[in-house]
Amino acid sequence: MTAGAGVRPALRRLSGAPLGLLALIALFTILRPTVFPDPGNLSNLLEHIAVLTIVACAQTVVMAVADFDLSVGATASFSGVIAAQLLVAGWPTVAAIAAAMAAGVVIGVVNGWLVAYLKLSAFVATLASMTALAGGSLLLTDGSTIFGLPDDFLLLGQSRPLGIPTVVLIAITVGAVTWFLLSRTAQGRRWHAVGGNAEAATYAGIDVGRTRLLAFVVSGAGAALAGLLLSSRLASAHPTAGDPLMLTSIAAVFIGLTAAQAARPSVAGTILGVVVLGVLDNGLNLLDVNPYVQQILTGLIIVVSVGLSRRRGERP
Amino acid sequence: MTAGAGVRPALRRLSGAPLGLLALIALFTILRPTVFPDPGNLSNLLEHIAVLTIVACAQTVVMAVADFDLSVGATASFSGVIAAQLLVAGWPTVAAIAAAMAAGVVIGVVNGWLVAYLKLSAFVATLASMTALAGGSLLLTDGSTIFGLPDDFLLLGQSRPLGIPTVVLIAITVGAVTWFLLSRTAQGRRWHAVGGNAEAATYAGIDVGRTRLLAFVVSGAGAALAGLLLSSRLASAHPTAGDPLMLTSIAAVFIGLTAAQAARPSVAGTILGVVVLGVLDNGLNLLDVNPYVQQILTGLIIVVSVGLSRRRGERP
Amino acid sequence: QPPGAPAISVVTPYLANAATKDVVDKFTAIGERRGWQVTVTDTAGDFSMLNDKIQSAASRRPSAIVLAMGDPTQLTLGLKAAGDNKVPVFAIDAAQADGIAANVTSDNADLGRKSAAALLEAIGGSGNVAMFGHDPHPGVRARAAAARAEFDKAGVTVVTVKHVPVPGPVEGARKLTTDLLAVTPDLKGIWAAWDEPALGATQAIRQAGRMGIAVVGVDGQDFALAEIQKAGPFYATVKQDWDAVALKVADLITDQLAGKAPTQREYALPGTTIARTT
Amino acid sequence: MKVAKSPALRVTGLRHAYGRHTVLDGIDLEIPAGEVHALLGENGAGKSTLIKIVSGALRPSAGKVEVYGRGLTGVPEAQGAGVVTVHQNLGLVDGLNAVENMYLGRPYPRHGLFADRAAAHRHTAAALGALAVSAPLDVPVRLLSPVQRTAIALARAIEQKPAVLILDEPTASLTAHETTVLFGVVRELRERGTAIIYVTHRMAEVFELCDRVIVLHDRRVVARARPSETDPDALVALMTATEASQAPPRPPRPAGEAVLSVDGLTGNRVESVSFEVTRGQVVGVAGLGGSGRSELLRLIGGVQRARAGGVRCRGQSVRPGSTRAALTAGIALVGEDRRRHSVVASGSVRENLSLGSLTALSGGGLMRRRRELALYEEMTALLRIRAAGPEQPIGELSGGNQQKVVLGRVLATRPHVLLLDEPTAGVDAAAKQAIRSLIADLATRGAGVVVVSSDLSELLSLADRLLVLVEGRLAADLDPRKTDEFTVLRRCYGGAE
Ligand SMILES: Nc1ncnc2c1ncn2[C@@H]1O[C@H](COP(=O)(O)OP(=O)(O)OP(=O)(O)O)[C@@H](O)[C@H]1O
Ligand SMILES: Nc1ncnc2c1ncn2[C@@H]1O[C@H](COP(=O)(O)OP(=O)(O)OP(=O)(O)O)[C@@H](O)[C@H]1O
Ligand SMILES: [Mg+2]
Ligand SMILES: [Mg+2]
Repeated sequence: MTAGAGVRPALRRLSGAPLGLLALIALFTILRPTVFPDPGNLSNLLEHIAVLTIVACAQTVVMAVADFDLSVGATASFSGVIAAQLLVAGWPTVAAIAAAMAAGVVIGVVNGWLVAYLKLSAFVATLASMTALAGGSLLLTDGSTIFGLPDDFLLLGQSRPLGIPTVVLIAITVGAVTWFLLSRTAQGRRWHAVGGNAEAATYAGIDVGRTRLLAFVVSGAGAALAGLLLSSRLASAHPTAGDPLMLTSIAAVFIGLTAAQAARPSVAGTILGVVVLGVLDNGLNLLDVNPYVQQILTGLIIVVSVGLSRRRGERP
Repeated sequence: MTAGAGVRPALRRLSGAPLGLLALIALFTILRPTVFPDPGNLSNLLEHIAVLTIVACAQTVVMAVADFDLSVGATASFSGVIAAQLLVAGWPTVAAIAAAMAAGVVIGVVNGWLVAYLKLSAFVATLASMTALAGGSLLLTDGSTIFGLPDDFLLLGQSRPLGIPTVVLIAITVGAVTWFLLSRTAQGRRWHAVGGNAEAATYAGIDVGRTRLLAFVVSGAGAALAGLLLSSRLASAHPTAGDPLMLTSIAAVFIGLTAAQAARPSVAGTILGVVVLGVLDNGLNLLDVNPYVQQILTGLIIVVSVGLSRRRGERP
Repeated sequence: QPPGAPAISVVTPYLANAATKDVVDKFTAIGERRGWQVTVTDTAGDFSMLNDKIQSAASRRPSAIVLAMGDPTQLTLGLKAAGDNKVPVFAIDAAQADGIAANVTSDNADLGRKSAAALLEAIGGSGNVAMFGHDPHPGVRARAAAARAEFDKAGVTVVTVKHVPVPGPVEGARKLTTDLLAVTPDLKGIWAAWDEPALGATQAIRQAGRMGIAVVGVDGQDFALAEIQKAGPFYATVKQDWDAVALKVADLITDQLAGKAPTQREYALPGTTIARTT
Repeated sequence: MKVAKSPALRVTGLRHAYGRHTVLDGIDLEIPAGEVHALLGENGAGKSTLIKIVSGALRPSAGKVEVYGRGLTGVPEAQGAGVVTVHQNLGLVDGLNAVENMYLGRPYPRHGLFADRAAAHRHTAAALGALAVSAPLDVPVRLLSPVQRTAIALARAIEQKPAVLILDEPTASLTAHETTVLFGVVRELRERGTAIIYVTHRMAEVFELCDRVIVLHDRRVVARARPSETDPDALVALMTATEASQAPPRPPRPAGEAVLSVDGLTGNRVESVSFEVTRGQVVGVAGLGGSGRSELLRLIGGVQRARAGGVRCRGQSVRPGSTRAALTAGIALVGEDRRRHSVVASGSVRENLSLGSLTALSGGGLMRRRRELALYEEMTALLRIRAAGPEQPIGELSGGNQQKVVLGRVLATRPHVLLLDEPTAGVDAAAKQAIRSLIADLATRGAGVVVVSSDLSELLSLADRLLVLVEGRLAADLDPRKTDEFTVLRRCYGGAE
């Protein structure tokens, strides 16, 4: 047996993965030949998926250690609210951003501590922090939207140096860094090892608790960054602005996992998942179907496109 | 070496479990000594958790096979809408109920087929069906509330033979049946075996695909029943009425798992989880704190009460 | 529609809400009768996506964008894109803001005042009341503020203000009410910011047998009218005149197409109280 | 050059209890550098527990562990002191590939600032090559065979240049070939001054490889001896505290009608294999690692769908690709990897025993507790399973006892054809004997048995007929009474008659 025997199935697996996505793109290109493949539309599409990409990459890290983080959406909302309140209170932009990021890190530490050391299941721990944070955001804003944010803060989410939106650049950077962390560093291998078999990781001398905690810190920080971009993009902070990110970020990771038939979460798979969701949304919008029918189609197409990407084979 | 060595730790594990719940009850009894322990309030509490109990029990079955079902909330909404529309269209009550239950079963079969045979991850499959069903409910109702349901249908959710609400009786029955199914029947063993180690189950001659599919059928049927009770209770069907059941039903199972430090989901643990959530909600409502602070407290208390229930020990 | 027909994009985050759906449908019907090509997009509560949708719509340069019930303070990015593309944005039941040519709304303050007045009438002008609101929704927030001022003015005690969960407002309000009744034996009325929580409250009151407690809602939905007819706890609702709102927006767009800009930034249309007595 | 024999590892006054169940008490050990000490004991004697403590993975209830005089507390400290362990379950992460497992918890080699992945790849291939095993390096190790997985775990341990090396049943799933290579490596390490603890249930290995024998029984060390001062029977007697009884050689059985007919069976590796098993016959299958022995059993047992060919049981053709159909027809299979193929870790001993015969143990779909407990009693007695009770989680049993539970599960289905893949891997001498007589017993009662085992002497003594697989094809059909280990091995390598 040679190395070739292993390479070929891996290649086959990868080549199957974007099949569903390609089918989707082909479909929309045929149905809306002028609008969908237009560079302007594609650039819009990238901008629309940027924030989700960041959260989904952070979620990928947590899911690599076989946990998940339900609090990412609430953390994003919270970080946006914190930054906006500090900005409105007159803090310099950099300080407000730093404070919001610090809040994300603290939330990550708390989540990680609950899961890794208090041994609560990730679902319970992050559901609890999600609930508490949602309450916190509402309390801080009294349920209303904070607006009137300074212009330099708005640059973060709204500027387009060289025509490319800053959010897209940030998302690409986050994706690259997360990919590098997960697949090129010792820490990444520790995350995968703990996610694959925590007992074996312990035997190999890996500090499982710390490894797990660190993953939650990454997701807290990623969610906080996403929240900042979101409130900068919206030029306002709303106490529930980030909430939809929770389900979609987990969905993106799972779509990537399923479509790539991979055994473990990967940034590439996750980005595939984000793009599938983004293309689907964008394409169906362009088709102008009834919004309720659009929901039905979204469900059906997710199944078909993810199913298409699979060959007969093992379950991830 | 006697049987005692195995039984005692099991007993110890169980006795630790409701500690957090007892603390919660003690707290509210001290803070609201006249209102909280009042039989009227306790009966209200039971009625409030009845619908969630049904969905959470169904969810327990799916989680016993190590999957989960995100579509329970949307299925409940959908079943309520179906029944209401048929009733308004003049179908006899029994026929409308049967049709709604059949819809739940069909949804379960589709979910189960996607997961067990098309090998989509449960998250992707049930997220897709959740989305499609939500669109379906909205389309059927045109986004509005259906009302004017016949009186005999309302009996289901509103009658109180011998002073005990029918919904509570149904919830108790569903709990008992699910407990019986999971812990006393051959099918229950199959579910647990597939959830514990699907490959070993295959070697032992268990049809893993069918076992997994059946679990989804149970959850589809449970969700449909919950939707019927909900729309009967509310004398109306709203296209999103059941949606909150998704997250809370999974939360209840996880809280049960974590608190009981069990290796696998159990109906007893799930009901513990439902009661914890119910008591928390009821108690905090009675205290009349600021609604946002109430959310913060909910998050904190979930952590503390579940954490309290744990002794030093293994992670579930 | 003939090619070259004016294209109108309707965007909303709340199409699952019956009132929103109602007014959007009414507007669509009027628009199509006037030969427009109307498309509707919903984001199910997601404002980030709502911005994206407005941007996408703007890039297609329709004759006008209609924003139905979205908080414009969260939509600066989308509104800016519309402005950049010189697409006028008309709002239904949103708020005045930069980038919005005109906002046509039911007068939320009026709705709040009228519903509060109806509740005061039902409880005979004195006693304890509870309020059910949902602050993240600006219209609801404005109603609640106006109603609160009305109660304060009348010297009625607001014993508690509850936050109704969305989704699931009927069941949520029902539970809240049941628990509320247990701690407030002397409650006389419940003010709900829209009809669904009012329905939940009504059912809880009926089940508890405390039929003396009055409930009012806002929106004038069909089920609310049906409840009011039963002469139970559901005493009144304030119907928003969605026909008038939809017509007004359509007229503003017709003017716009003819090159006439709106004269006002906001058109607030009064509501109509529908009570047991009316 | 022999290094001076200073005690590399010292264990004093060690005690360990799981809950109230004390498994080790007052253990004192001293392993000098450059010696191999065999650690013997029956299933559940506490060998793996002792090893987990020495490697830092488990904290003892009392006592201490020192390496060259330094006290140890956790895995990182133990590793820092040069204690390297190959655990009984290998400690691999299934989803990672061979290279990643090789460097689990250790940094990759560096090339300047960056990790040198190519070098890591090369090292891994070389380290596996040194153990005479090749494996694809970039697929998840869960797709590899037990031989390959064992080799990865061993290679990882050896790479770390251990001062103290602990091997917990390393040869349980190795064939003769890899075992020989491994022994060479172990001897080399010994020469270089490594202190080695070697756990095994194969008596021959003790006499071939080890300098000393330590026997655990009833929580204590009951004997320390040089192999030259003792013999296998004496050791077995010490381990079990009973007299060893030699199994009488089996009389040849007359051929009856065929219970199992395999016709042109083809899978991924296996190619058109045909043979018949008659009533009362024990057929052994020999082959090198990767020759397709396990796949053959998987195809017959319905775990894997055949690409061609079919299986008949007692004349009835069996629906392919379904374990349920196979089991209904009377074909039962015990997989080779206990943790993966057999044990439902979240279940109790009782539930694991019942799993194969749920229908028989239930009435109207309802589990009959009485029948289940009767099965538990029957099987614990028959297989001498050491469990605290029917409700004990199976994960708490020692490896060997878990294997016995799985055997019990299969026996409970009263199969006509029993397919056993490495049934005695990790099973102690007494139980091995019990399993062998059980197989003989089943055959006598009319069942057909197909056994895959890497222990050739066992196969020769057990089987009525010996099939040899070479690269998925049936290469020889031998009579065990007229052949010897050398001949079989030669045929395994593809040698002609
Ligand atoms: N986690 C655990 N909890 C409770 N008891 C345990 C646990 N692990 C092992 N035991 C018990 O401790 C005893 C010793 O187990 P151990 O695994 O050390 O045996 P062993 O000598 O390695 O046996 P084998 O040869 O079968 O591998 C057994 O009786 C086993 O049931
Ligand atoms: N799912 C799989 N994907 C790829 N290769 C596989 C798979 N399963 C088995 N193989 C390969 O097929 C070959 C035959 O495997 P099999 O397990 O039947 O061998 P075996 O004779 O039992 O050897 P061993 O002693 O290693 O168990 C091995 O080289 C193995 O690596
Ligand atoms: Mg062992
Ligand atoms: Mg094998």
